[in-house]
Amino acid sequence: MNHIDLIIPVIAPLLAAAISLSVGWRTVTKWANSLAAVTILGTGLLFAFGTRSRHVELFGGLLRSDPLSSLLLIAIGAVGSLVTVSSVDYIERELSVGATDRSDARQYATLVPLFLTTMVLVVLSNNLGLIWIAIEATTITTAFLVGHHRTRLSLEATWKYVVICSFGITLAFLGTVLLYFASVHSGSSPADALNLNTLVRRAGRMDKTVTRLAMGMLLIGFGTKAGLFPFHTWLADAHSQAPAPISGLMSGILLSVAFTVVLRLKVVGDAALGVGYVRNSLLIVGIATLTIAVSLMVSQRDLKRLLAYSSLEQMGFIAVASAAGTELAFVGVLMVIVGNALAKTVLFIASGQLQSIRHSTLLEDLNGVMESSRLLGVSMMIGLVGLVGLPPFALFVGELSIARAMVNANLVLPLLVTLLLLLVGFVSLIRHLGGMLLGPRTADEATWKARPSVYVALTLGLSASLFVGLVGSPFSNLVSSAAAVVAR
Amino acid sequence: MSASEFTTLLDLVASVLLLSSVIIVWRRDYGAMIKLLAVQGVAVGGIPLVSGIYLKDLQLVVVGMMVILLRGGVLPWVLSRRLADETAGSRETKPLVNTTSALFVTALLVMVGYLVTHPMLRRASTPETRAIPAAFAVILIGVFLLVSRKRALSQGIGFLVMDNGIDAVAFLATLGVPAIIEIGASFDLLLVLAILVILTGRMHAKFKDTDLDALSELRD
Amino acid sequence: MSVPSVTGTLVQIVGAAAAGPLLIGWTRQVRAKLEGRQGAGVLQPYRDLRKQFGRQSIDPIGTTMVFAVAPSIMAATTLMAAALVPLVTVISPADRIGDMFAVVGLLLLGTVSLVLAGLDTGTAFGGMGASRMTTILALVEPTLLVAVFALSIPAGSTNLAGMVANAARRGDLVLSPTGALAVIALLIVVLAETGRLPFDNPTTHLELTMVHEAMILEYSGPRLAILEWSSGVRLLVLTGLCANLILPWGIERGTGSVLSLCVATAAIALKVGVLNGLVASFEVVVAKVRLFKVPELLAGSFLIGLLAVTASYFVGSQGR
Amino acid sequence: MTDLQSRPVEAHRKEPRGSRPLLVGTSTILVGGLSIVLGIAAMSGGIASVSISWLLPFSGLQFSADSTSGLFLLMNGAVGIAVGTYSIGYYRHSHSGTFSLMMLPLFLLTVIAVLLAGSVTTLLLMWELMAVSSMLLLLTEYRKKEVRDAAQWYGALTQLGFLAILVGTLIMSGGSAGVFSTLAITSHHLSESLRDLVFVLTFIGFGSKAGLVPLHVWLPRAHAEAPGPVSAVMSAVMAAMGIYGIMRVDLELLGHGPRWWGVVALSVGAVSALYGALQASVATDLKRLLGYSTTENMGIVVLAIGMSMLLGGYGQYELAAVALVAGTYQLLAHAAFKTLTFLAAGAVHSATGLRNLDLMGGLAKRLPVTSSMFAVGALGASGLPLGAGFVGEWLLLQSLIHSHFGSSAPLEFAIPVAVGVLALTTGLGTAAVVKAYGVGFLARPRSKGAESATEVGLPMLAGMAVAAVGCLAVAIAPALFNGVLTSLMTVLYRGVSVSPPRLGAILSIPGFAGSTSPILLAGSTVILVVLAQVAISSFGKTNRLPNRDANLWACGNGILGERMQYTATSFAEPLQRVFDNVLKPEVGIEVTHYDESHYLVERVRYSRTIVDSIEDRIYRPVLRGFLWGANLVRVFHSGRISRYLALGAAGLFVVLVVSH
Repeated sequence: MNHIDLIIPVIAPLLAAAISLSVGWRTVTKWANSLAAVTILGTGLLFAFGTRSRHVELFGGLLRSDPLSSLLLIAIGAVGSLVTVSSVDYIERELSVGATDRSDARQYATLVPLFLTTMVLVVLSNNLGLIWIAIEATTITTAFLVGHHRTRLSLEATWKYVVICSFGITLAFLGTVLLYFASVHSGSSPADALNLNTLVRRAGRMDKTVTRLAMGMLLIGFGTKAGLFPFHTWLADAHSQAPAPISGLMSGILLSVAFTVVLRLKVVGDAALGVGYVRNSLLIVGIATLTIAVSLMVSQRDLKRLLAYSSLEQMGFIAVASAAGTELAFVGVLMVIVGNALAKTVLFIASGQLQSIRHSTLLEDLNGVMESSRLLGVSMMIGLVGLVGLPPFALFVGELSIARAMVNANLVLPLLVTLLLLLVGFVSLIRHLGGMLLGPRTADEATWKARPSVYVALTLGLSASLFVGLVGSPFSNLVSSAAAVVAR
Repeated sequence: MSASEFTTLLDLVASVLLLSSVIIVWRRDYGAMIKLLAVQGVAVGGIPLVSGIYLKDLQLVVVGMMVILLRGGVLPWVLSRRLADETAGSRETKPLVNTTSALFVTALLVMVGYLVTHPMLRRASTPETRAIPAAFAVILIGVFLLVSRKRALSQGIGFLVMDNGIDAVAFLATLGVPAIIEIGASFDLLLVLAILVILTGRMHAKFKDTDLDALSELRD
Repeated sequence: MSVPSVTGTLVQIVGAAAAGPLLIGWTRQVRAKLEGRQGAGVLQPYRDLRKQFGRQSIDPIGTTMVFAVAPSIMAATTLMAAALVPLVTVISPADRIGDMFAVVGLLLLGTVSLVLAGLDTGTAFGGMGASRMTTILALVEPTLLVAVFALSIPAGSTNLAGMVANAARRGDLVLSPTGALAVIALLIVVLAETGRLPFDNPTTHLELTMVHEAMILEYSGPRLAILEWSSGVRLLVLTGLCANLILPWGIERGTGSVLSLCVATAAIALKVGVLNGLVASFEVVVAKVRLFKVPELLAGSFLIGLLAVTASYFVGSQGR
Repeated sequence: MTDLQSRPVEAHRKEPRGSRPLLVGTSTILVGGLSIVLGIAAMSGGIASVSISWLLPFSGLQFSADSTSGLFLLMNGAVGIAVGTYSIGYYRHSHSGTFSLMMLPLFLLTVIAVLLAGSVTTLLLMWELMAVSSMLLLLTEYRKKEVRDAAQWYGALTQLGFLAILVGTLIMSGGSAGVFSTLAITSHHLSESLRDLVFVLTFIGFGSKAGLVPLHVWLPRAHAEAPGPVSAVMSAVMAAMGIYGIMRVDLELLGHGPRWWGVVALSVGAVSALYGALQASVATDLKRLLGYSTTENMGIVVLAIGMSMLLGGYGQYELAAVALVAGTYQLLAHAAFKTLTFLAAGAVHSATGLRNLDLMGGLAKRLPVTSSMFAVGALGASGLPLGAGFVGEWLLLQSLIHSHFGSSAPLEFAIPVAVGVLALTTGLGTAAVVKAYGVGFLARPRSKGAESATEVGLPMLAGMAVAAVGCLAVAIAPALFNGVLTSLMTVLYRGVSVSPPRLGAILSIPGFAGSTSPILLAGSTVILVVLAQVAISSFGKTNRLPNRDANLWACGNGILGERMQYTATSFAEPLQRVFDNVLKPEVGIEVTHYDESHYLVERVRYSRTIVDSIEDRIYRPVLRGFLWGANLVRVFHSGRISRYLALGAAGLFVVLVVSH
């Protein structure tokens, strides 16, 4: 049976991009972009909770949909919707103060749905080569979004972003080639030698040394895009210089999408090499990432960089968690992904508002938020609570599940190290953000008013996180079956 | 084409690959580097072309032509367009590592390339796979260029050398990944290079220089 | 609750209450004689009390209830202690009401009320005395408890009657390492608690040295009388307790006859008299230590008490 | 301690704020009532276990209650009712945010939920919710920097504690959701080393909530900076939750462990008690003083628990029960008197705007009811007879005195040291409350704020009265709690039949000599005091001279000024000098010379501040270490792309090497 509907979430944003490219920044563009994101969300929900089988394929296995990809489609759609809605306000505000011009607005409106397309493609691809192409394409589509402001700093950030990411991703291509070599030599037909299912099936017969080399390259290569050590260095710069909604998209979802590629590869690696190799690599890379992230959070002075490093921290955390490899661990990982996506998007959207008012992202300039706007302050406060892993939000459930899984997998020592590092991150976040939100206001200004759309986005994001964190089914069933896809 | 001719041709290709990389490390003149890059690109494309002719596989021949067009023509051309606008000089003036050391490192990298690829040779020893160490060394030399050069343009060159190496490995090891992926990857590469070139242009406009050491304002 | 036991308790309370001032007079007289003075006679404290009771009560401006009630609390806690401590009899019905901890606590309560009264006046003297007294009492308590602890281990009880009865039964407790060490510690603490030299000079009014007197500087008339009387009774009760722990001979142990009560009373009078005579002689030869040397002294006695406990574990463990 | 300048009287600044305080107060009382009802039900074994699988994804919630929960529920409820009544009046004057106001009943609800938790994951969720809600309560006056600092410290240490509990309990449950009823059995199958790890982790975690040294540093700050009712619940209820955790997990679920567990608990308790008492005795901020007193009392409780574990380890279950009852009783007493003293301190703050004892004085005349309430609480805190703290300490001393550890020489030394520590703690604790009451409430006012104070309103007084009744009940009627404590024993000493100490009119311990009777002691002392008063006044009568008012003796120098009074600082100076080595006060001497000559001194400025030396010695170096390490990472991330690429290349090489 042909499931042509799999390409809907790929096509919809492409159409939106085409519209934006052709008509520029207009009302129809704004609607089209939001609609495209909502379509992704809708198809995700449909694939996840619809009546048909949850595992389907298209184009001979080039694309497929399973619970994991459905979950990520939902996440992309949700974050994308929040971002496209709040982008309207963001761009309008920039246009009104002359921070951007109409052609850049057109570029922005074109690239955002393209970016969504590439992420959807990563999620839906079942072919390692295609995944690689799509991941590299996320760099291409976001390069000019990061450089949207055309300032010296954003140029610097873009350059680093493109060069470091391409470097890392190129290594992943090398890994892909090597894996292809191993796969072909184990008897796969060249046509579907890179099909993930084939890879898993053939894993036992693949050359160990080559596969080890390939897995190593793939891990650090795709790890680049997930912000993992040693290619994490682009992340903070890009996230802090990108327009706030784009930071939200990148921090909230792009990293996680890239990370699920690592998860899918882990299945191949485990099948080919036994659990030790990938597990140890993930532990080392994860703890290194965590250490770096929290170290840079401790005395951070820039709000957006702080949030970026917090994403890095979460990525390190879920890398360590994935080492446990059980279904419960992946449940935790996915809950962290979801919780982080929602909280981070909310905080980035809100920080975009702050930035556009105070024209700075330095924490010292952003003081007294609660005094200036109670609503913004409270939503950031709740976002903060959600971000640091306190209940009743999704991240808490994630951390709890991960802790359970790691104890179960006899990874108590890494768990303790990880939690201590997370504690440093926790303290840094409440210290910096708490001070920013609650501290006295030095700027002399009237109370702020943001557009209702922003508040809608904030409220929706927070309530979704609350719902996911507190109430079980049907969402938790989806998460369970998504976790089962990559679990041993 | 006989088997021995085929082997000779592949050996030639491998030598060209390796030699061009070494000379790129040696030279500091961008113009020369870009020309060498074009030569290297042709050599990479030569692998599937030669194999295609040898195996009488039309698809491989087409792929080879495409690769030669892209890596030997389009990409160097994009870079040289950039070079034409460069006013800060057409030489890499102050690399992080001086030429002598760089050559020494290159020698080391070639050895590493051989060591790393050793297991692949053990697995299947064909004329193609025997050339893999050279291709692998090219990758490592590309990485070295990327790390040790400070100007924006030479980073682009390093990146391309590395990518050439990977593509060469792909062709040598498996006669190329499936065509759709090869096409997609090449398209990606082209776009990345285009972006880099555009960014170099913007950088030039902003900083009047493309020394990447100037790019260290974003830090904690 | 038998008649003899109740009688014994009553004798204790009344006797202590009556003889407290006498004891003060006695120690003063001993000191005077040793210092080569004539002395005012052992009955002088009674004459002082009569005079004070006849005077008008004065309320210093700005003081509160605390100031007015403190002497009464002092008196009440002292009397309670007199009832609980086995001076004459070990079969007192009051014994079950409070053990050594209760006695220590009650005495402390009296001291605390006095400290508060000193603070209540709001004078520099009152505050100074209160501050110094608080420092001393904070340090005295551990020593006291550890010493009691040491003595209670061989007895298997913290109730004083049990401890004294045990001492009487064994007869040689004071000669055992535990007993000797504990009693030394206890004696030092009693001196501190009752404000004797070398901790406090009971006769001084020099602001640099006084502790107890500084707190009660604002008192006069009946309240002062009550306070003076209480401190006499306190001295009696505590030294009486020490005496009975060292030499429990003669104490009423349940025969209940009038004769044995009389003997017990006479014995305790003798013991307290001799002990206080010794204390007074001791006071003649020592000088008051500097306030900040006091902690050293108390730390020393704490250590002695601790040694006593340890000794009791190792020596006394066979006996249990 | 730090703020010597008088704060403006903010308390009266805001207008009454309508019915909202009434609403909050009433709902708090209702939650308190609910807690009591649940507590009674749990005590009588009437709560069936409930499991809710659709909440908390992947773990589900599980509730159950036994008498341990019941006891704490009752305590929580009683405190809730007192605080709820009080807050009706308090929030009418305060300028706190409405949001945190609403958190008060919610916080108590989370406490109830913690107590009802019947599985590890439920406990963890509720514990964290409790932390969040208490954090928001603490942030009531978030505009003050000290409040934000306190919240930071609290957040960091409570999270540290949570993580320790998380790992500890999960190891115990083997990563499962861990229903308590099965855990009690399965936890015995864990290996020795894992059980030790569980103990250490959970003890750290729960200990941080109870404010045990060295994880106490948040406590004096938080308790000082929170509003009065919040400090009261944090100290009386939340600190006790740390003890609940230790009882539930380390005593009940984990069961008997090696003897060193008891020694650890004993030592940590002793150190905390002593350190808390010492810091309290030299503190000058009233609420900070009370905060340190919480550490002191929790230390005593943990000391008792440790003693109980140790005695149990040596098979002396009767005495183990005595020690445990002692700890529990001390906990009850602490809840009563600390609620009272914190509420009174809140009333003082609300009436005067002051927390610094050095600026108070004369409040006994101006706030007569509040002052006497504080006196009742302070008496309880001192541990003297007639006070609420006496019974617990008496029981604890009994268990110490009667214990006997056969051949273990170190323990034979440890016990007398514990007695000495306990006694020194009592002495210092007494000094602290004497200072608080004597300097803060007696004598003459030392500042404008204290001078112009007027008595607080009826709801606040009523709230304090409820707590005072609790204090009295604990002090003189231990018989009331006999049943409660007995049923507690049956849970914690499963399978061992012990007869707990009898808490009647006369306290005694079955099988051991020694008794005391708080009620008779109190009764006779009060009667004697009355008699003595009558005696004094009747002597005055016979002379027919009425009492006369007279000026204080000022050495003939006229009227005494307020500045001539002893302050809290000067009062504690001798003690501080004695414990210089532990307290390590920061001394600053600043000498100003005349311009003309270096030998002539114009002015000498001497300052001496007491800091928390543990904070200084342990936390600062650790923080410095962290910052140093973080800085290394920061320096590496210099912004140079060549360095970043080199890092990536290094990663590539590592992969190449590792793959062979």
